[in-house]
Amino acid sequence: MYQTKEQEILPEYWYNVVPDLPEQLSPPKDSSRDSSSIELLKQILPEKLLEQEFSFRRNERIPDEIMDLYIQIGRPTPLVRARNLEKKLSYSGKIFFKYEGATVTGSHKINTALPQAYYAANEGVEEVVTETGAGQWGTATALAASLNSMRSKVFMVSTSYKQKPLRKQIMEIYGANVVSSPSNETDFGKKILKENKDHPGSLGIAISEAVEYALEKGYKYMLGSVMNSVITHQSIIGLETKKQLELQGEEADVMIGCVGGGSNFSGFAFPFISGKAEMIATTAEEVPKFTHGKFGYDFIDTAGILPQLKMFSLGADFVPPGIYAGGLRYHGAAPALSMLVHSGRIRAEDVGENEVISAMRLFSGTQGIIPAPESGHAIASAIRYARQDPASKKTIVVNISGHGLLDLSIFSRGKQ
Amino acid sequence: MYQTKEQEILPEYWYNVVPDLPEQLSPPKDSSRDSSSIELLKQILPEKLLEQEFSFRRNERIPDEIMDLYIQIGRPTPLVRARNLEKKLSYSGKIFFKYEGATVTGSHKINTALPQAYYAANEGVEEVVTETGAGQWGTATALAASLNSMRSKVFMVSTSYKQKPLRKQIMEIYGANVVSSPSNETDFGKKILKENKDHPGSLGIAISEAVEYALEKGYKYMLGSVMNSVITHQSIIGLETKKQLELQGEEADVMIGCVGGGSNFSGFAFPFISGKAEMIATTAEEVPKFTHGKFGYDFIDTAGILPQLKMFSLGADFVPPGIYAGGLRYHGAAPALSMLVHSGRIRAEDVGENEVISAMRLFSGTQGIIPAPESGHAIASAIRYARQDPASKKTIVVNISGHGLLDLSIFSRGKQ
Amino acid sequence: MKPRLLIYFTLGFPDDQFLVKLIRDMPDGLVDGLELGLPSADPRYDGPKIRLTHIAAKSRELERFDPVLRVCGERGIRVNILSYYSDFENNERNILSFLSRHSVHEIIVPDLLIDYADIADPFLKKLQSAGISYIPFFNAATPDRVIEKYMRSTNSWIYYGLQPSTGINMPLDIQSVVERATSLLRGRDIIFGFGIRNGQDAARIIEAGGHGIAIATALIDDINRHDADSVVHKIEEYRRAIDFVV
Amino acid sequence: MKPRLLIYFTLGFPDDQFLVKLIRDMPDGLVDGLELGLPSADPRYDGPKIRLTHIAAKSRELERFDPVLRVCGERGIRVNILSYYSDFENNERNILSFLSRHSVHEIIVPDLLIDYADIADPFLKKLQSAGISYIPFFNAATPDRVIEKYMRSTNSWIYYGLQPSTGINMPLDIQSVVERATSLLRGRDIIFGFGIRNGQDAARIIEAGGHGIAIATALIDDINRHDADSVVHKIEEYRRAIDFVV
Ligand SMILES: Cc1ncc(COP(=O)(O)O)c(C=O)c1O
Ligand SMILES: Cc1ncc(COP(=O)(O)O)c(C=O)c1O
Repeated sequence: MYQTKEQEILPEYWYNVVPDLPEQLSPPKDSSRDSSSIELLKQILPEKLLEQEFSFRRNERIPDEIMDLYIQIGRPTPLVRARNLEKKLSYSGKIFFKYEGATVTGSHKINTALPQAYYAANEGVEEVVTETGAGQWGTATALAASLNSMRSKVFMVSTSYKQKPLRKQIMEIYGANVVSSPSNETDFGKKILKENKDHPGSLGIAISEAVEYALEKGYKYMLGSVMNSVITHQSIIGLETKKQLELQGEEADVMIGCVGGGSNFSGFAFPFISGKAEMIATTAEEVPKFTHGKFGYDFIDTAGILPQLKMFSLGADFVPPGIYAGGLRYHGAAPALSMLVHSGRIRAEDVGENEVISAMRLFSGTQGIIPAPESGHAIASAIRYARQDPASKKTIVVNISGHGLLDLSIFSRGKQ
Repeated sequence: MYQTKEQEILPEYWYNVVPDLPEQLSPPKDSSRDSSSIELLKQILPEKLLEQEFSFRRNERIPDEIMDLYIQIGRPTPLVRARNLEKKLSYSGKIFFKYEGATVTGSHKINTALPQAYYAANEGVEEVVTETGAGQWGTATALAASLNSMRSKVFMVSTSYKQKPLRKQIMEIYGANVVSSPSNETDFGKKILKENKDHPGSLGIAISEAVEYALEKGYKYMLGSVMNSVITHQSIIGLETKKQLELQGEEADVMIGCVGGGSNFSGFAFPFISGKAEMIATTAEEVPKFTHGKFGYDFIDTAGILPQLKMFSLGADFVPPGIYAGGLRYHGAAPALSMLVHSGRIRAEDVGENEVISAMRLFSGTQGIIPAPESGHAIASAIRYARQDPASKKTIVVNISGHGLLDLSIFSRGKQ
Repeated sequence: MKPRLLIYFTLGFPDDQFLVKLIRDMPDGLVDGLELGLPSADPRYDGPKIRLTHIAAKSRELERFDPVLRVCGERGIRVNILSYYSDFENNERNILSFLSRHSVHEIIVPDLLIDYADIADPFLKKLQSAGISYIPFFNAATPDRVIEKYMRSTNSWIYYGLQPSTGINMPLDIQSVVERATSLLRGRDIIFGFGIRNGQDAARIIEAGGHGIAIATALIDDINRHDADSVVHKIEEYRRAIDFVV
Repeated sequence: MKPRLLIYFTLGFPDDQFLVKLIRDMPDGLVDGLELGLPSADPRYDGPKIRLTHIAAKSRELERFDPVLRVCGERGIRVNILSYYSDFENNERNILSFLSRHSVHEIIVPDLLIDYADIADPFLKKLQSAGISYIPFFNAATPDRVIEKYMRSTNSWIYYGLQPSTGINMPLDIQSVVERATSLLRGRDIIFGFGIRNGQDAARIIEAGGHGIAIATALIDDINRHDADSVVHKIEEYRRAIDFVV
């Protein structure tokens, strides 16, 4: 990263998969009969973002200012041949990992936080608002706001707020105002607290609060996944990976990533969609949206303020078990990704906590990196794949969406 | 980092400054009259390391196996132009930072841990032993041992052991056996515990215990700083930096780093020593070895098992205040660095806690990186330098020895 | 070629008499064609304003709309019919006979390629054998391979939606959308619709290479008020805007 | 040229009679020279064995050593004197007259360039005006610019230490150390000392281009036991080892 040769690896354009999908994406759907929740997006999202969201240009030029910021935050991120892991697994093929944990905020989330904040700042907005579950999105938002000289407000799911003081602290270092959700700062939050003052919160609730707050105050809302423009921004992961493989004379046979809202997986895999690589989208066994969810229209947020999207979903009111990988708890998955899983182009796989933790241990002990528990799911799938046929010569490329230095407690769960 | 172009940046040789010093380095000195504590090194250090320590070849070839490991752990590390910080400071020159926090263990310590562990493993050693204060060295040792299929044992200064459970956890993930020092596993530790069962420990004590333990069991000891061979290994920082600046057509006017034992600063700055760049070695106001220490022979460890070195020292029995930057609490500084400070080639500067914390906040808010508190000292010096003459066109290059994600508590200290 | 101007009305809204009168009194040559929507129970890709017209239209008995179609015929105005496939499915025979009764040979089915892609091929065959031309409805979200496929199975002009749904106004770079559409659909006439807000937008579409525009939501309020003069006045404005370009 | 063999003794150890006898009875041509150390209060760069000889030698009255120097003169054995600067400093006049009394023209001062670099220049001037040649003592830690400087201020042969202090045996790549020294000190004779353990080491030094070796610690135990035969026997072994190379 940050090398002189960064220009060789950084793409000039983001890639939007929509023109290359097998079928047409269903548009977002209004939730009510006589008002447009789609038009409501105009109030809470930066104009430029919406323009990107709905024009579906295959190649979306990355503005110079954002390119500079990308370099500042650590792009291009490394693509590493996991030689030690290969050896440990006696795998005859190659395993590469793309390491998004190398960004300064520690995950891929900054890839979209930067353009979103930049567009908002360009429109003269003074404050951006968002929600966070695991904390990664809130962290990215906070830094992106700070880099664009705006304030930021983060509604943090109550359980995380309690369990992850370090996350809160980082956001505050970046200047964010962090509140526990459900909160008393929105009507929706108040309503929920009234019913249960110890409500543990959920991502759906936090999104609803953030949207309400942004609407109320005339601020802009930042969305961390699911939307197509977010996935377009994240394509920088896959575009870099493509170039990095190319420069090494390599080709991906299998691409693996984890899925929360679908942004890191899609950003990583979509630039390869027209090729032949096998693709595996890994979800948490506890949030099996692809294997047990329904493919159809469902709400983005619990309160139903935002439009519905056609996607795999476990239901907008799905209350996930308190799993360690907060970023994978979201009920749905981005429409384009959902379509490609539905069509069979991408294979879905669930992995459980024990398998994930031992995969993470194996990875840390051989490659040194402490992966985010979310990314641990992708690693588990990769290890599963390599073990199924150690004699295979296939090149596996796995996306490690973030580091887990602030989520170390998970390892204690996996102790025998 | 890890790019195809890594070969362009990674040096083939480490650089040993000794042949280029203005005067001859004083050799280590035996502590007792009729036994050789220098020869004792042969029992606890790998032969190859000692050979490097005392042959002082200007260029020391990096073995291929270590080069591969260097790439695996994230070398070359990025050299980043801190454009956002420059803007914030209205500084007319350029500020670059070399970011050692980008290694998988989060600091420069892995640069020497890898060769030390590799040499030990080549001699058939099954376990390596060391001490750790801040935790960074223990972390690097633990991973280096794991990557070379050895066990590791870490004596962790008692206060850190209590205050930094995350550090302990990471070392354990890498397979280390971590004990609080003073411990009951060595005679020296027992003796100290007998006098004060709540002794907070110190780096000098922990070194003594680790050395005693290694001697007792016939294991090898890993030394994290101070020794010349360690500084030679760390030269990879400066050699990369040199190449990275060159590739960008830049030249360093000022080089700044923080000093604990002196390894990160020396590794960073020494490859530039024959040039004209101004050099600033920053120490903690609370451990002002250069400004208030004595330049002369003193012990490496508190128990006096190891030889004496001619260096700036506050005394081997110096008990530092419980400052936040554990890595800067060591009483001495590497002989070659001490000589160059003594000769005036390198300027020493002390900075205090408040200045460091506000420098870290400024840096995090503009560049996104949470630096290690140790590195925060270098950043404070750099900011001080830039503020003294904002119209200057000088290129400041500062070494950020590690990230501070596991030391976030320090920010609470700086809260108004 | 002269830029074309298409106007959309939902049949049955605000009532049949008003539509008949409006069309009968329309100045000669003002519009190049009418797009008449069959009221739908689930107009999923329409914005709130047009959604309202579907609700207001209530009845879906097609005979009721004969007078409107007849006046179009009398005045020689070219007509195409818009029907959601979800409605067509259950009413196939009636719709086909309605079309043939009024010699309408063109149909737009906005949800076909999105929600019914898997049965689109037999459906198109059926239209073909009924002598009806399928007007592809594409928008910025239509994948290249879908466009290529349906370009091959029809030689109609194209209806191109600028927005994800009618009537809403998302920020839009008209120039780039139109240029992309015309380059993908080279050789076909493309009429752009969905969310054209004013004469300026309209002109920009033609300038960028579009062959025509379709106006709908912009007229709904006036129609709802039964204000025929105002409707005609607005249509004239669009006419002037696009004619001026050439 | 024949490789040279230098032997080091600390004056006064184990006692003057033994040294006199040892030197007197030494076979002709066995050694090319002797390096005689003045007992030091702080032999800081010596290992434990030689440190012991300094302690044992106790007295620092130079007259006591006249008989040893005399027998060297009688046998025509070339001699140089080793003195720590820390001792020289306080005893300058006596040492200089001791040297002149025995026509010794060469001196080695191991700590000069390390701990007294700043006063080295006037000291060298003083030696020069006393007609004494300064033998630079370098080792692997001596910086290039120090070597260059003292190469310019003397044309003596060079004493090169292989180890950080005498007598200790650190792991060492003899070949690379000797090659580096000979290439840096091109044109000068270099005698290597400090930690030569056996004939094999000695031979390797000569093979790598060294001009001679100096032996000290290897003999101390035998000297301490007053075992002259054994000392001579060991010296002969080194002689054979280095002569065999050529
Ligand atoms: C590290 C990490 N990985 C993955 C995810 C899942 O999100 P997405 O599927 O949108 O990439 C998150 C979300 O918080 C995350 O923080
Ligand atoms: C991050 C970091 N920086 C700096 C230091 C100081 O050590 P040194 O001066 O040897 O680089 C340490 C020591 O633990 C450290 O962990």
